[in-house]
Parts: sequence; structure tokens; C-alpha cells
Amino acid sequence: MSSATDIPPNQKARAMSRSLILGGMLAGIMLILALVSFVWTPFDHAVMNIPDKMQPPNAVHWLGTDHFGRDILSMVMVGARTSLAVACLSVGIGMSLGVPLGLAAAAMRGSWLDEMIMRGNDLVFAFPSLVIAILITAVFGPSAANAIIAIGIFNIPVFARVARGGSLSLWAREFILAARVAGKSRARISVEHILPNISNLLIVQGTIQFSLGILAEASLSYIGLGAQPPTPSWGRMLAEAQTMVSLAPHLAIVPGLAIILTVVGLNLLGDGLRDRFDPRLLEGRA
Amino acid sequence: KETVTYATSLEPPHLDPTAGAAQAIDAVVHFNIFEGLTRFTPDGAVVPLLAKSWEISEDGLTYTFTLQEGVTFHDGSAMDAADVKFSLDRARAEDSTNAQKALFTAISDVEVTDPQTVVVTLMEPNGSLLFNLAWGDAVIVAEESVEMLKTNPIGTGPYRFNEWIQGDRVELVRNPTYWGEVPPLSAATIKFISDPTAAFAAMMAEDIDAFDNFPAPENVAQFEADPRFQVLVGSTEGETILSINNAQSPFDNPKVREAIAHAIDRHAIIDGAMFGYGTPIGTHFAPHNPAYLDLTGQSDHDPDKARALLAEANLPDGFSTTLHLPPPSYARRGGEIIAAQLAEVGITAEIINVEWAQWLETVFKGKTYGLTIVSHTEPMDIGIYARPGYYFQYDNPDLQGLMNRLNATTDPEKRTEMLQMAQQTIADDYVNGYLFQLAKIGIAKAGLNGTWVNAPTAAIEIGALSWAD
Amino acid sequence: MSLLDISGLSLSIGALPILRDVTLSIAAGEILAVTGESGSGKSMTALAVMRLLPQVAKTRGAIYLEETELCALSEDDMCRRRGRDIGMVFQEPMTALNPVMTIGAQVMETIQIHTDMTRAEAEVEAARVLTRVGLPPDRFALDRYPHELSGGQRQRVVIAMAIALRPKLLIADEPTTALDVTTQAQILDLLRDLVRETGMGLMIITHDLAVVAGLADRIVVMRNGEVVERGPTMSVLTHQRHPYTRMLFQASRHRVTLPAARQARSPLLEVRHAVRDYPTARPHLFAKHGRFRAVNDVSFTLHRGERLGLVGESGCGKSTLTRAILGLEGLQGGELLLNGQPLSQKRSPAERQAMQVVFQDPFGSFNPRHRVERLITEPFHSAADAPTGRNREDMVAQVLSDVGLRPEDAQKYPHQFSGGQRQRIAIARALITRPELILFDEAVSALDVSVRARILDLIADLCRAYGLTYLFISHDLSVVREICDRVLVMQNGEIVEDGPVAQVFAAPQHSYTRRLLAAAPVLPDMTAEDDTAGAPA
Amino acid sequence: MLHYLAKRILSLCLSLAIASMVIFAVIEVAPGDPASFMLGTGAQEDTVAALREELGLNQSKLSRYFSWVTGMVTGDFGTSYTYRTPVAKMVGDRLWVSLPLALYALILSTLIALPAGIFAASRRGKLGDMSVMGATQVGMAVPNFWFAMLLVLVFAINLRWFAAGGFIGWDKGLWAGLHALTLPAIALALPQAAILARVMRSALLDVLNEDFMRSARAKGLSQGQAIRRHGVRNALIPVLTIIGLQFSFLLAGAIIIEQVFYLPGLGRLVFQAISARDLIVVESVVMLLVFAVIMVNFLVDLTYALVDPRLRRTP
Ligand SMILES: Nc1ncnc2c1ncn2[C@@H]1O[C@H](COP(=O)(O)OP(=O)(O)OP(=O)(O)O)[C@@H](O)[C@H]1O
Ligand SMILES: Nc1ncnc2c1ncn2[C@@H]1O[C@H](COP(=O)(O)OP(=O)(O)OP(=O)(O)O)[C@@H](O)[C@H]1O
Ligand SMILES: [Mg+2]
Ligand SMILES: [Mg+2]
Repeated sequence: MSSATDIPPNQKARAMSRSLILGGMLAGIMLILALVSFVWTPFDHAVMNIPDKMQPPNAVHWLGTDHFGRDILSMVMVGARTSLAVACLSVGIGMSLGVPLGLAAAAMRGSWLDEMIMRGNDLVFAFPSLVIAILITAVFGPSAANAIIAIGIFNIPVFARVARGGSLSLWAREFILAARVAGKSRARISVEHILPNISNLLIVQGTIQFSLGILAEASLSYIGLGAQPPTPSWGRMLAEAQTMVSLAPHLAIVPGLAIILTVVGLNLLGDGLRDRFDPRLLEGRA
Repeated sequence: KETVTYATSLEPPHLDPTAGAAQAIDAVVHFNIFEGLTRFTPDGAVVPLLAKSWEISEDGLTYTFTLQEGVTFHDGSAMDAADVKFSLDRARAEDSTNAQKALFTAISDVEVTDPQTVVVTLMEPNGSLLFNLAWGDAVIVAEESVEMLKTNPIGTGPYRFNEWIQGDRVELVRNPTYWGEVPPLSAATIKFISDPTAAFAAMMAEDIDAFDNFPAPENVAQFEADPRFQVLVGSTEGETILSINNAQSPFDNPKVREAIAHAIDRHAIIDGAMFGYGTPIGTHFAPHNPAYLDLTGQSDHDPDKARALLAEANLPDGFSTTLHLPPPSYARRGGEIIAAQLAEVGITAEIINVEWAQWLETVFKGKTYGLTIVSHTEPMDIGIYARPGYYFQYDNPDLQGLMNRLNATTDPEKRTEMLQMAQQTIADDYVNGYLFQLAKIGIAKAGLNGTWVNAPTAAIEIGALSWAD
Repeated sequence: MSLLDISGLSLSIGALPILRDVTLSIAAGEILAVTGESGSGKSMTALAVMRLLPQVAKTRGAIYLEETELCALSEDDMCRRRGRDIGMVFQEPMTALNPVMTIGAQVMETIQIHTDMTRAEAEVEAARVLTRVGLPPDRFALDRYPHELSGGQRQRVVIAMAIALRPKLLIADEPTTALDVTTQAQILDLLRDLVRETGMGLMIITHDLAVVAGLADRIVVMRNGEVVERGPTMSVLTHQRHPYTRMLFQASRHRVTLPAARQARSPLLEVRHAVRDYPTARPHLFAKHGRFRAVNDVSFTLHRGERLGLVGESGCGKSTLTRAILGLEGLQGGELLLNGQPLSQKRSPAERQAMQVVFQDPFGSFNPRHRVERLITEPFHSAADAPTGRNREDMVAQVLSDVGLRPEDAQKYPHQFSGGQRQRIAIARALITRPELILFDEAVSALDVSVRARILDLIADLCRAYGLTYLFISHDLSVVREICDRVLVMQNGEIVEDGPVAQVFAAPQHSYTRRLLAAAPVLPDMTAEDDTAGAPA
Repeated sequence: MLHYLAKRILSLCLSLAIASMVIFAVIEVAPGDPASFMLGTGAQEDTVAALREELGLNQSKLSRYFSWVTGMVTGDFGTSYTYRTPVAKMVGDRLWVSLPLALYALILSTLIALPAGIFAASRRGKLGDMSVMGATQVGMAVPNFWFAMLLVLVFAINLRWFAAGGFIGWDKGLWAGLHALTLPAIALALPQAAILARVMRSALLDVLNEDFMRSARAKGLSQGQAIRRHGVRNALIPVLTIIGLQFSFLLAGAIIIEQVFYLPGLGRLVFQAISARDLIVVESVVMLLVFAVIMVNFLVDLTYALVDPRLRRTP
């Protein structure tokens, strides 16, 4: 099929790889920062040096110091760990529960199970997520673990929906019919044929949820319900910098930029992957 | 300009000061809408208000109050001795929901002798009755309007309640039939801004004329540098302390508590958490009080000594405990610094941030905590150390005896002496870590006169305000 | 001077040349057919005339419409010509119309863009045009939406849109490929009549030589972006000067030599009074579901060694019946017997292995992530005695060479094969368990004529080697005729005719069968040396 | 259609019932006692007990659940523990801030996003597309409270065009009210606009690949005309879905923005109520929000039928 608005595949490939590379680079840098922080940070991120507080970036403290005189670069590095871990684990929760539910719903399309899963999904979607996340963390005590659970719960229906949507079209495909003719059970077909073929969709959705998770963690931390001190997190650094923006702008700019760059990176990565995995390209004919 | 917009951090849950936690309600209504028999002056002295004068019997058991004349409630009804009796009886009744019921336990009887005279009889002499009656919890209300006070407060004060936009502000208008001197400003808005950033922005954008107790000390320097504003730094009644659960091991060992006291660097905390605002204290007493003893030297910052003391207590490698932190920034920021300081001597304090409701439940009521930071804002509250059931769980019969004797003493000099003995005792026992007296950071537009510098009580007295022009 | 003159048109996208030096012309009132295999550049040529090519496409050469050089026009000028001077009809009637606009509005739009008629006038005009294409407003109100029409009716709306302003040139890109034979015949008639009436030039693109033969005045044959042969229809059909054209013709008229059936007369599969209902939406909340009967009381017997065909137009229930036989969907009535034993909904592994299937879509029939070896051994899934190790490898190698592939291909992925090769893999998968019965559901419909011919030969070869029994489902009568002994004709879920191929094609009994046969375009016999072929009188 | 409606309403009621149970259960396990919170540190045990009795906190959980639910059904949302005013009235007051704010933000984001999305789609791959898409990337990545902070710094503190926060009320006039809500609405609208613009663009691009767009071009419409007449309406379904989701998010999710601008809205009411353990307010407001989300989605479903005649068919 050709149409007046199509860009030829090779041109498209170049455009997408640009966002793939840029996104991969940004997200990669943050990941490396987080990993390096396990073995090395310029200073101990927890050591306070109150007389040296709120120093602007300088030769000793490359990104300056915070209101307790801690080294901001070190905190951002360790904070990357927290933010990425919260986002990553909450995506993990969403995927590990949502994907099986979505697969089951698609496999049993039209049955009561499908109906129940989908209604359950709608119900979770109907809850105001931020309010419930606040409620959960307020009830069970603010902590990174509870933030992960609160964010993770709202990832479940997202992945269930993506998995179900992606699977439904596959169930109508002839290779699934062929597997059914061979006598394979629905569960087995889901694992063997459906799951690998929706993995692209899931990866793309995963990067998007990942970036949303980072923003959600920042929001929860902003109202004090995310990671608890002394564990640094970008969101909490921002929250603590709030009142000091006009005194020492770098306190808010550094973690703010860290969040923005990571999220932009992840989104670009997601976009790039989506283009790369374009189902139309995957099917083998345009 | 005839009006003022005054901001404060906390919104009151309702507007009846006789039926709820004092602070936020008092800030709005005390001295503005409601008045008591006595009142605090801005420097903390107790002076007559609705009671024009009083006589105390020789044995200190009978107080005869003579009331002001011509006082009416905002609904037009007259305030007389019957209202006083009603108010006091209601506060001390069996089913009373008064948050400070303890203020009235000494009273055995209230009698009306004539419309202008009330006689209060005590069970035993109580030197602080006049002081207690100045609290917001002891204001005079009328029986007819008492049901409605929470949403439509009716008192005798210089301002009448106009409107309450919940979540935003309370509006007050001048009471034209006020019995005393009519205040200069015709109306006032009290706004509630809890977020420190929002507070800063609102002040800077001149959306508000004054902030009662500014929640972000880090911004004060900017206000000071700006000619549009005046900064009034004073003191509150808040002793900010690192409370220790005295009944819990290893804190039941005085050596451990002493070690904690020496591990703490007050100046770093005042600097780091409060940006320099706050007076160091070495015991549970307000430094502006004449009876104050400076005992800070007894618990100076000395990590080596702290480590040595821990070793003496058979804890050479330190131990782990919890540090519960309620929302205000003195606790959250101070807690982080203290945790770091304790870590230096080997004590691992796990920070647990809690909401007030949770703090009350787990720390205050449940007493399942190791350490916590809180500012005790009730004035003259050293008596809490005589309550073994109080959340520090400090049980010292000597101090309890001392406090009982203090209550029965009316002679000011003797009282001072006894108060100092009490201060010394708790400092010697290292009951808690004593950090600093919470500063009151008032910010106001240049030209606004009459704001309180200190805060003997939480009230924002609109009647005292005026604009210079 | 002809109406349209394309001279030396070359087109490339990136470094990839798509068209090379294409030259052709159409006179007013003439029908030119452009034909050739898929991907040969037919559509690109048409789009080049419309100047609707992808933006990245680079063209050289000249396109004249009467006196105007189209390539030199500005985009605005070109917009004024499209729809007024040149109309275009696309292949897919299902998607060529805007689903959220009424058909009247869509036809009126063409009129209103190019003229200053008022709404009311345009509406009258649109009604007139729609009447002309066979959609009179009294039966097909202008405010109908596309989804309320059938495929053929939608194609008429598309044509109405294209001819509303009586363009000088009409380009129709595969206008009937998506339609069934009877509808196709009607649309082709309509186009022919329009050309005759208005004297416009028609460029019709099609890969179906039979359509070409009955319609076009002249033919252009394309291959790999080049014109390989051109000329008046009759002359091209008779002479077939270019080898490619000859190959194309031979493929279209390919005769399969099917070995004689080894009729054992023992019933292999019996279908008795099969009924399949689909639930439809409830008419109201407390009512029961409505139902749509897709297969209605179908009975037939398939004997061992027999090759049975099943024809009928789209939507008549062919695939539904296949799915029921395969046990993928249950029946609401009737029963199925295999070797005299009733087949339950839950099939035993032996019953599953006895029946295999080849589907239509060579691209969708395989999990793109599995290797060929894994794909074709999938039918062994439930077998207790599935071969393993060496045995299995031998078996895969054997079946691959049976279908004309190499044993090494077992390690490749499906995307590394062409459409025809993939269909061979699909057949290999169906053969590997040595099933008693194979179902072919439109197994060659998606293939090019030449590829199709080779697959049909393969099936015939396999019949020779293994004596297959199959049910061959197709909407294409000519295919069924080649590859089956007996044929069933299905209409609206019912079998309306059943008989030996020769008999049904020569003397159809049922009126529907007759209609089907009459509508199917046929390639006239032009070559002297082939004397067996020819349309039935 | 009627049948469809009835079915939707049935499942709607069921969802609400389950939601009410979930909300009640979660809130009941929350540690913290509203009575002791209200009385503070000075209170004595018997005072707290008296207050608990007065608030009805001593009844069994089950009977409290049922009296809550039956109250909700009859429109009685109970009385706030801490404020002592009917929850319905509190919610009513707050709604006058939250609802206009959500609508304002939604309108802003739609007004920005749809043209931006259309613009980007029609310039696909060109500079215009890339700059719009780059902007949306940043828009989606900026934490909205951070952006809000920036807005206050620039427009309230430095330029002093707007108040830094608070809400003066609608009785001061429509214009004054809108003026007060402008900064918060912008802060809320920006990330939403970024998402919406992307959805609009990709939906349009999908439509652009449809055959009927080619038909439209073949009629003689220019690319721009074709997008406007045929593309936009067909792209509207995914866009509507997102707008529906966004509206519910804006209604409930503005907590943080309400905090930054100290607006007396629903979000902040819930937040305060959670920290004060004013259980009845939390329960009722969350329930209302859930109800609102379900209703909005329901309405969005109905509007699909307006946009797409294929969904209008009555069975
Ligand atoms: N947008 C595009 N970008 C790049 N190549 C394209 C594009 N559209 C078509 N092509 C290539 O151009 C060649 C000619 O395509 P065209 O659509 O003209 O073939 P066709 O003869 O119409 O085939 P069919 O019968 O399948 O429609 C093909 O090789 C195709 O892959
Ligand atoms: N799952 C389903 N639910 C409802 N109706 C269906 C379903 N599947 C098929 N149908 C209907 O049953 C009828 C027969 O469909 P079927 O797919 O068997 O047709 P077919 O003869 O194979 O057509 P084609 O040649 O287009 O493949 C059609 O009208 C179709 O709309
Ligand atoms: Mg084509
Ligand atoms: Mg079919």
C-alpha cells in the first residue's frame, strides 16, 4: 500500500533512531550515575556540614551544597538510585500482575473472567490515583516501599489493558488458529505465541510508565510521602529546595533538571522503540 | 487603610476555643471574638479583661471577681455573672470536651452573688488560676449560643465573626457596640497558608499584610533586606525538645540519655534547621521567663564524652532506635540533623515521618517510640514532668512532690525557687534532649503597628493593629 | 493529440528506483488497462499522474493532460485539477470513504470545491450522480453513512465522487479486487457505460487479466517499474510478444494436471445438519440475544481420497464451517463424524492430527519469532508419539523437500521467505503429521497469478505422491475447477448445489450458481496451440 | 441505545458499590484517631472518650459502613468530624473552586493542544513538527509543582500580574475569579496540553494514512483542507478519551497545585482531611471523585456517538 502521506521506511528509520539514541543516552547517563553511586560519589551524600550550607556550584562541590551543607552531586547520584528504583519496581509490579491478567482476559474474551478483569480495571482507573496514593502512603506510613506499591497498583490496569488490547488482535491471527488446531491450550498459546509478540508493546508502555513513575515519585516526595530521609530522592530534594529557590536557585534547578532529563530521555526512548517496533513494519508488509 | 489581611499557618478545625485543640482556634478567635476574665499582655503578664478586678482570700481558696459593666455578646444579649458560671461549669463538667480541662480541676465551685460578681472556690490553693483563666480555653460564652459556636462564634470581643471560607480564610468585622475602646481597623481577614513556599510567595506578592509565625526561617533574610517589610523576631512558649521514651530500654539508663544530650549540637540544629532563629535551652523552660535557669552548659556538644558514656552503659557499639518526626520543619529538618549527629556517636536513629494524627496515636497515646522532636507550646508547662503517664514516661516522685507543693504556693519568690529546682532536676536527669526555644518570626508590611513580637499565647490580636500613614 | 500522455516517467524513492522510463497515453473515450504483478509500479504511475506521490519521491519525465504539463503546475493549480479534470477510484471501498460523513456530503464536497454551486444545487447534482451510479436517493438517502452500505454500494459512492464533475480522465486502481465476482461484474459494467456516455478516458489498473480482456481497448503490461509490452487488447492477448507477458498469461490460464482420484467410497468426514449461530446484540435489555445463522443446516460427505471444493461469495459462511470442522468453534446443531466416529468439541490428539489446515494469509500464519523448524512441527504438540532428535530432523527435511524447499530452510525465520515460499511452509506444516484430511481456506487467494500456479502444481504433485484428501475453499471458481473433483456451492450459509466439477460448471442447476458463473470474468482463448481451454458457451 | 444505557448504568452502580467498600476498608485501617487529633496533646482520656461517643466512632464498623452508604444514597454525606459542618456543604463550597479550575485548565489545554497537534501532524517530520514535539516532551517531563513554583516566581513575585495564590471567591465577579485561577490553571494545563497535543498528532497521523484521506486529496482538497475537513473529526475519538481522563485527573489530581497556590479546593480538602483523620470527609469526597470519574467517562462514551455515526446504531 502506498499513500500520499507515507514516509519511506528508510527515512523513518533515521528519524526514529535519532530519538532512540538521544533518549537512550539521557536515560543511560542517569542509570550510570545511579550505578556508579554504589561504589563512588564525590562526597558521602549523608554527611552534613552546616557551616558550608547552600554553596553555589564551585570547584570542590561541582553542583554546590544543600541547606545542610551536603554535596548536591552526590545526592543527585544516590537520588537517581531511589527514583529509578521506585519507578522500576512499580513498573515491575504493574507488569507482573497486569500482563497475566490482560493475557487471561484476552484468552477468555467475552467470558465472565474477561468481563471481571475489565470491570476491575475500569474501577481502578476510576479512583483518583494521586488521592489514593496519598491515602495509601498516609495509612501505611510514608516510605519508598509504600510509594512503590501505591504507584504500582495504578500500573496494573495500564498493563492489563495494553496486554489485552495487543493480544486480542493476535488471537484473530491465523498462526494462533494454527496453534489451536495443533491442540495447544489457551494458557500455553498465551505464553508461547502471544506474550513474545506483545513484548514490544509492553516494553514501550513500560518506558512510558517508568517515566510517569519518576514523576509520581517526585509528586509523592514533594508532599513528603515518598522516600524518607536520610535516603535522598530527587522529589524530596526539590521539596526541600522549594523555599530556597530565590536564595539558592541551584537547589531546585539541579534535581528539577535531573527529573526532566530522565523523563524526556525515557519518553524519547519509548517513542523510538515504538517506531522501531511499529506493528505495520513487524508484520512484514506495509 | 482600614483593613488588614493576616496569615497564619494552620486553619482551625472549627471556631469554638472551648472545645478543641487550642492553637489554631485561639489564633483566630481569642481576643478578637472571645474574651476571658483575664488576658495575657504581649509580654506574657496576666491583666484584667472581663473581670474588672478580683480579691483573693487569705487562704488562697476563694477568688471574688467583679465583672466589667455594659458588656454585651455580639447577638445583643448582656454578659453577666451567670454566663461566667455557665462557662466555667461547662468547661470542668464530667462530659466536657474542653481540650485543657486540667486548667479547671482546682475549682470546686462557682457561685453568682450578683450580676456583676462571681465567686470561685478552689479545693486547694492554686497559684496559677488567674494565669489559667487567661487561656483561650477559658473564654466566656453564652448558654444560648453555645451550640453554634463551632461555625458561628458569638463572644464579647472587639470583632464579630463575618464569614469563613473553609480552606481559605475567616473574615472579621469590627464590633460597633464593643464595651471597651473601639479598635482602629474596621475589618480583618485571617488567611490560612500552611505551605512555606506559598507563604513566601503570598508575602512577597503582597497578597497578605502580615504573617503570624512565618514557617520558613530561611526566607527571613530576604524580608529583612526588603524595605517593604518589617521582621519581628520574638519568642514563643515553645520549648523544642528531643523527647525520649524514658521507660524504654536503653533510655531507662540515665547514662544513655546523658550520652544523647552530649551527642547533640544545638547550634548546628538552630543553624541548619532554623537558619539561626531560636534560643538554646538546657531545660524545659522558656528563657524569657524570669525564673529561667541557663543550664545549657550541662549538656554541651561533646561526642567523645557521649561515646564514653555509652561505653559506661555497656553500649560501646551504640544501638538502634526510632525517631518519629511530626510535620513542622523544626522537627523534620532538626530530626535529620539529629539523626546525623547521633550516628556520629554510634546511635542509629531511623527517621519515621508522621502526620500529627499518627503522632498523637503512636507517640503521644501509644508511647511506642524511641525518640521524637516536638515543640511544647503551652506556657509554663514544666508540670508535665510530674505526670508519670505522660508520653516521656518520666517517673520521679521527688519532682511530683515538688510540683504539688508548687501548686499550693502563691508566694512569687518561693514559686521561682521551686520552679528553678524543678528545672535543675530534669536537667540533671537528662529526661529529654533540650534543643531550643522556638522563635516567633513575625513578618509584616512596613507601617503595620501593633503586631505581637512574642507569643505568650497563640492569639493574633487584631484590635491592637493599626496602620501608620 | 491524446488525452493523457506520459513520457519518460522515472521515479525513485531515496536510492530506490521505482519507475523507469514509463511512457503511455490514453485517448478520450478509451479504456487503457495497466496490468502486471504486485509491486510492478502500477499504483505509483497512477499516483504520479495525480501528483499524490509520497513527498520523498523524485520524478523525472513529463505528464501531459491535453495541453497542460501536470508536473509543472503549482500545488494550488493541481488541487484545482484533481477531482475536476482527473478523478480517481481506489481499491478498498471499505476504507476509501470518510466514516463520519454522509455519502451525500462526500459527493457534494467534490462539486462544491470546484464550482460555486449553492448547497441546494450541489445536493441536487449529487443526487443525480448517485442515481447514475445506481444509488437512487429514494432508496439510498443522501444522509446515509458509509457503514450503512455494502462493499459494492460503497464502491459506487467512490465512483460517484470521482465522476461527479465529469472529469476528462478517470483512474481506477484495482477498483474491484476487494469485491466478489457478481459485484465486480456490476462495477465493471458501470465503468464501461460511463466511458461510453461521457467520452472520458479511463485508466484501469488491475492484475486480473480476465478483467482486462473483457474491458480494455488497450493494454500496458508492467514489470519492475518498466513497461514491457503495450498494444490493443486483442493484439497483446494473441501475440504475447514479451516473455513476461507470455508467462503472465500462462500463469493465469494455468492448467493443473490433477491425478485421478483414488475413490475408496468410504466416508472420511461427514457433516450432518450443521448449524452455527452467532449471537447478536439483544434487541432490548430483557430480551434474549438475537442470533445470526452463519451456517444453516449444512450436510455433506467427504470420501477418502476425494478433493472437494467449496465456493461462494464473501460472507456466505465458508470460513465458519471450516472452523467448526477443525473444532475451533462449537456447533449449535448437527454433528460431525470422522471415519464414522462422532467428533466431540474437545478433540483427542489423534483426531487433531488427522486434520490439518492451510490458511489464506501467508504472512499471518506464522509466529514471526519462531524458526521454520519449530513452526512446522507445531502439529505434533499433542501427539504422544512425536518423533524426537534425529528422527524429527529427518522428518522436517523430508517435508520441506516435499514442498520444494531446502532442508537448510528449517533454521530460517518466516520473514526471510517470499509469500509463495511461506505458503509452501504452511503446506509443510499441514503435511507433517500425514493427516487424513487437509482443509485449504482460501489458500491461494492472496498470491500472485504466477505464484498461485506453482502452488496449485505443488498440491497436484502432493496428491500424486500421497493421495491427499482435502476440502478446498475458495471464492475463485477457476481455481476450484482446476484442483477439485467435486464442488459445493454455498449461499447465505446453505449448500445450494453439490456435484462433480465438470457437471456443475457445464450445467449449473441452481440459479445462484449460474449467476456466479456468468459474473466470473474469463480469459478468452487466443493462442492457437492451446485447444482445450475456453469459456463455456 | 436504551439497552446500552441501562447496561452501563447497572455496571456503574456495581462499580460504585465496590468502590465504596474499598474506600471504607482502606480508611478504616488508617492509624490515628480523629477524636484525639481534635483535642490535641493537653486532652485527658475521658474527654477523648466523650468525643468519640459524640462522633459515633464507638459503633461497629459494619453499622458505620451502612449508615454511611445509606446516607450517601439519600444525599446526606454526614458531618465532618473536625469541621462539624455537613460534608455536602463543604464539598459544595470546594467544588466552586475545583470545578471551574479543572474546566479552565481543560479549556486552556485543549485550546493549546489541538492546534499544536494539528500543526505538527500536517508538518510531519519538518522543523515545525520537531519543535512542537520537542516542546511537548519537555512539557510532559516538567513536574507540575516545579512549573507552578516558576510561574509564581515570575508572574506573582517579580511581575506581580497575578496573586501568588488563594481564591477571593466568585462574588467579587467572574473576571476576578478567573484572574485568581489563571496561574494554577496554566500550571495544571501545561503537562496535560503536552499529552493531548501528542495524542492529537498521532491520532491525526493515523488518520492521514487512511485511504479516505487519499480520496479527499483526489477530489482536489489541499493537504490542509483535507486535514481540517476529514482528518480532525476522525481523530477525535482517542482525543476525546484522553480529554475525559484528563478532566477527572484535573478534578482530583490538583491536590499539589492547590497546595502550592493554597486554593480551597477539593484536593486540598481531602489532603487536610487525611492528615486530620477526618474519615467521613475523606470517604465521602473520594467516593464523590470516583463517582465523578465514572460519570465523566460515561458522558465521554456518549459523545463518541456524536462524533462517530458508526456507534450511533441502535441494535
Ligand atoms: N511509500 C513508499 N515508499 C517506498 N517504496 C514504496 C512506497 N510505496 C510503494 N513503494 C514501492 O514501489 C514499488 C511499486 O509499488 P506500487 O504500489 O506501484 O505497485 P503495484 O504495481 O500497484 O502493486 P499492487 O498490485 O500490489 O498494488 C513497490 O516495490 C513498492 O514496494
Ligand atoms: N465471531 C463472529 N460473530 C458474529 N458473526 C460472525 C462471526 N464470524 C463470522 N460472522 C459472520 O458469519 C458470516 C460468515 O462468515 P465467514 O467468515 O464464514 O464468511 P466466508 O464465507 O469465509 O467469507 P470470506 O470469503 O470473506 O472469508 C458473515 O456474515 C460474518 O459476518
Ligand atoms: Mg497497487
Ligand atoms: Mg473466509
